[in-house]
Amino acid sequence: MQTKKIVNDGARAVEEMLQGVLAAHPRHIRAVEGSPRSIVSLNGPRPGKVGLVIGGGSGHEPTFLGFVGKGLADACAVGNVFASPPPDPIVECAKAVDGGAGILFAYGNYAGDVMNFDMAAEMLAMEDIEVRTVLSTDDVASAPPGEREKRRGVAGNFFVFKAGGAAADRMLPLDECERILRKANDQTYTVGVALAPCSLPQTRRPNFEIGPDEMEIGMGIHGEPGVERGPLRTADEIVDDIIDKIFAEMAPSRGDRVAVLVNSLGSTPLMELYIMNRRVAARLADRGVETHATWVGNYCTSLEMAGASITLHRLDGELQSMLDHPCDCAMFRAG
Amino acid sequence: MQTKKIVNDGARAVEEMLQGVLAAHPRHIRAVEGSPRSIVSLNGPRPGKVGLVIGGGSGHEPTFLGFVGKGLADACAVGNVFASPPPDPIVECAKAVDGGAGILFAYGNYAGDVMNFDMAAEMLAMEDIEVRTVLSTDDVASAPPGEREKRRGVAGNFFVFKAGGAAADRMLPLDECERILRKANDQTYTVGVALAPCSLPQTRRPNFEIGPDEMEIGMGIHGEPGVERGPLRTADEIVDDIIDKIFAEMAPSRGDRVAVLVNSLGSTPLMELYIMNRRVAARLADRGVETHATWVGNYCTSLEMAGASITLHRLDGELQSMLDHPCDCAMFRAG
Amino acid sequence: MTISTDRLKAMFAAIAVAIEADKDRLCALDGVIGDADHGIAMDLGFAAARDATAALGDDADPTVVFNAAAKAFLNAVGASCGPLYATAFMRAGAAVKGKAKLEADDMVDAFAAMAKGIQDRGKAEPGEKTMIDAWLPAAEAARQARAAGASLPAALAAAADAAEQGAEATRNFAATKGRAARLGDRSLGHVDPGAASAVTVIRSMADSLADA
Amino acid sequence: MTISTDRLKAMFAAIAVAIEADKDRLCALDGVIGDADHGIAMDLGFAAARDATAALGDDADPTVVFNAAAKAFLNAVGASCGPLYATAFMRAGAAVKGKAKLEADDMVDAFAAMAKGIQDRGKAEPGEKTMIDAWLPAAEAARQARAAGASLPAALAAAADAAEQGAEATRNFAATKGRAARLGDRSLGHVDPGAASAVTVIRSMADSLADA
Ligand SMILES: Nc1ncnc2c1ncn2[C@@H]1O[C@H](COP(=O)(O)OP(=O)(O)O)[C@@H](O)[C@H]1O
Ligand SMILES: Nc1ncnc2c1ncn2[C@@H]1O[C@H](COP(=O)(O)OP(=O)(O)O)[C@@H](O)[C@H]1O
Ligand SMILES: [Mg+2]
Ligand SMILES: [Mg+2]
Ligand SMILES: [Mg+2]
Ligand SMILES: [Mg+2]
Repeated sequence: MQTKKIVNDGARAVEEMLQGVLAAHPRHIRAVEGSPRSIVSLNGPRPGKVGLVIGGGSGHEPTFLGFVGKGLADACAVGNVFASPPPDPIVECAKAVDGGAGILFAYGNYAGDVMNFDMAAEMLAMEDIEVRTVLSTDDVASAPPGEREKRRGVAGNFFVFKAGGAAADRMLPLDECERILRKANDQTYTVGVALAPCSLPQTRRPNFEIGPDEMEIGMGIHGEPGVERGPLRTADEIVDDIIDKIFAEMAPSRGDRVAVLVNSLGSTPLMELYIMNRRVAARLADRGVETHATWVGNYCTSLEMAGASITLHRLDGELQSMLDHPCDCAMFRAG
Repeated sequence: MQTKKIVNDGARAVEEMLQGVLAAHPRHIRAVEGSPRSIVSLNGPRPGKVGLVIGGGSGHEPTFLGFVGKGLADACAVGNVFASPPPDPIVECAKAVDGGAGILFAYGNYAGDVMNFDMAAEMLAMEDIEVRTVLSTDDVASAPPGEREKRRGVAGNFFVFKAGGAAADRMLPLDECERILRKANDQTYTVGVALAPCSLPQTRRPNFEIGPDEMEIGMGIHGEPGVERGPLRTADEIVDDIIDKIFAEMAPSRGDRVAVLVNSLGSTPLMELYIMNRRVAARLADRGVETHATWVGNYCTSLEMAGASITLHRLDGELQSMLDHPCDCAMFRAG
Repeated sequence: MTISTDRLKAMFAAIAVAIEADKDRLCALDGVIGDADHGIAMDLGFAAARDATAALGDDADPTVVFNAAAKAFLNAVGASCGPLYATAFMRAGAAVKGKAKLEADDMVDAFAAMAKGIQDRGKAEPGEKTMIDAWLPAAEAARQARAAGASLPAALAAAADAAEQGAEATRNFAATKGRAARLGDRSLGHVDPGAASAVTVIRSMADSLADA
Repeated sequence: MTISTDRLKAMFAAIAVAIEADKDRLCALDGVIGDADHGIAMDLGFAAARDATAALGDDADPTVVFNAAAKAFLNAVGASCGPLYATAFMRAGAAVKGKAKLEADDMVDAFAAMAKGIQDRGKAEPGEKTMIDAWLPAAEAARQARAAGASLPAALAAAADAAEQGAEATRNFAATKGRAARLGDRSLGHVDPGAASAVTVIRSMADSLADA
């Protein structure tokens, strides 16, 4: 039996989605002519500005393409569902937003994305466009602390891209933009739990199996297995487990300042996210950590997967000012 | 077997959600002292301004409480899941935002809400606070055209509240605010489809039954049965059916201008909504109707119900200027 | 036998027990034609009414008991049944105002006032598939039985029987108004949840006062 | 027998058919330790490679065929397998540059270049539970068989057998790096989807060239 979806032809889901996105947001974004998978900000790119190019597989909306806009990403290369975009649309993105100050690639750390973006960077190098790459690696559960560079990028992309977009929008040079993106990534920690699978529009079959009383801690945003599977627990227990894992690594001190993202993987509703946030706030207060800002909702989803993730992003003055910098994107506004 | 949810005690879900909401949005909202179910805007209410009080059952987040903020609602009374708030928190909302220019109640047309808000209005009348009430009745499927006043209010609340909030923020008098709200409601048409049920946090059981290949057209945002049940169709067929129903009533002329809301009932992801929007845009273009603005996402949900609704809101100069008026709420920003 | 404040409190406690036991069935009934929460709302409401009345001192007269129940029910619930039952209890309290204890006729009056209160608040007519279809015949049955000389227990038992028939009859009503209007024939065959819960409420009132 | 452009096109068509038939199994394998899309990606990629190579004129030499396949596969897919197979085909094309038709040794060279290309692009080492665990032993088996005097069909059959063993062996690898690292023992017992699809690709290459 196939799962239920409102689609036409699963194989054309990404194309049709993009047409709907462009129809909805004509004041924010456009596709590069002849390259429909290259989505570009109408207002962001300009001469002398570093171009921030993000991208990745589809199915995580509003990540990635929803974060294209003034003050955030200049362009986004759009892949198939859960699949990195190929080099061509990445190259087209970079060319479209090149302001002569260099290009910054920022995306989640997945083998496929790395290979495709690297190929794109090689192609751009041949055209004398300088490209730097920063991988987001915020998924605490995906590799041990000593191997942070092997971790996946998940919902924490939000903070990483936000910092980079602000830096570029302030006309900082490529070196500075890269430094700030890396710093933002270093200060970003995410752990997620999954309760029920999503299904790809092409197959319409659940992309993993999970028992009726189970949850998986640390599951990736494509349904990649996490660290452990166990019985579904209460919201407070889940949050405690997540926060314990994050604190163990982040080791926040009294007086530290953080931004919080409580993110739905798809079908977990705001009610549950806010119930989680109540406990997040309590844990942070207990620890003497100040919460500068909180976002709650669907920011980095996995189609209709049930579950949620919590991201803590530690701020210093610089990162805070990047976070507070205004942005105006198709699917996100702040500042 | 119970459905999976990230909650602690289902009976305390609304309380805990509110604590999480207040923790997340301290710069936008507060609870009235001694009345935790009365959520008030920090920046909206002021002397001489009509106070816009909205409210309804929980489980529709970001509707209702997410629309409290400068330029939109001044306060929101929060009920139990799918249950109108009692009169007391409504009264407290009104008192907290009373600027001496009268109070406007705006909420969806449900028997329970009408009784509770009417009782609140009676109580406020005894304290010489003038209250006007506008019910949103945008759910085309819930009563025949001749009985529009019997229709339910669903996702179209968004446009109705938005217009009223803008009118009040512009310091228009009570009569004018009421007129504009009514006009906005008259020009708002919604039809939804449901694919899979939600479940209440207290029972954790699916709140209706639906076959594995079925969908229900016109289902209410609490799972109330709709007009017909049939096999799940393609996105284009579903949109066509919805748009046909709306056009049949709205009878838009060439050159009309509308705003569009493609809304998820909970677990239907952005990908599917944008695929729907592609067809909505095509149908509007075919009909010669101009799209002034489009919102796509989770605006009026039904916990984690699967399904979506489409709302068309016809604009004249006045309604357009209300829609474009800036607002800054806990869970929504525009303008 | 007259009904003291204690008996009234015990009556509210008995309703709360009966409704709690019935909660899942009421949610399921509401799931078919409504939003699946009626059992939850009634349970919350009567638990609150029980707690609020139980907390009253010995000097509370029946009107105070009914008013406390009304207020507690309303604030715990909202929804549709909140204003309806709250109004019912306030009217019952008003109907017996000034009395320290209730005689059989007082109780039948209070009962009739409850039905009237629900109708005044909700403005539903018989046949619209609401709790009115249980409450109105119940009140009428109690009045007639009492007029024919029945004891209070017998009158309340007659009321419960009438409520049961009234609720059962809602199966045959195709909702023609409001929420379920578009349901048309699809609403046929299903009992209205509010009418079903009214039977539980009235039956447990009758049982609780069976030796009164 | 030498391999003409037509034979190469037919080979790509044969791979596309085999992969399409295998699509669901590959998605299911990827569902266990990855993101459940491997069958979709491979199917898209080889369908695109088939279409792109089929569209080439008669004057296209083997290098042009391989390059067309590379480009089409890459642009249709992205993902992990896109760059890996695209690089494989580009390297195959480079290995036979300038030749109008391929002799047995050319084809074995091209095959070895594919494996090398995948390794260069992905930088995976044997035992890391990737398609490399099928491709490296396959290339080595073809080389050895050919060195021992086997025909091209026999060499490719040996490659397919080796790929099969290599893929099967990925069951025993607990992923220790990257994506599945934290899986630890939970990744044991499952075949890597990319290794599994490599078997299908190599087997259908061998079958398609069985009479070459
Ligand atoms: N206007 C009304 N008059 C009388 N009873 C009503 C009215 N509206 C609703 N009801 C009753 O309320 C019941 C539903 O109550 P409940 O589920 O608690 O509230 P809600 O409909 O707000 O979810 C219905 O089954 C019906 O019997
Ligand atoms: N660095 C790499 N080197 C070789 N093969 C790899 C590498 N990374 C991934 N793979 C292969 O790719 C397969 C997954 O491909 P696919 O599912 O199409 O892409 P994705 O992982 O992007 O969803 C894995 O099973 C593995 O065999
Ligand atoms: Mg993938
Ligand atoms: Mg309800
Ligand atoms: Mg109900
Ligand atoms: Mg995969």
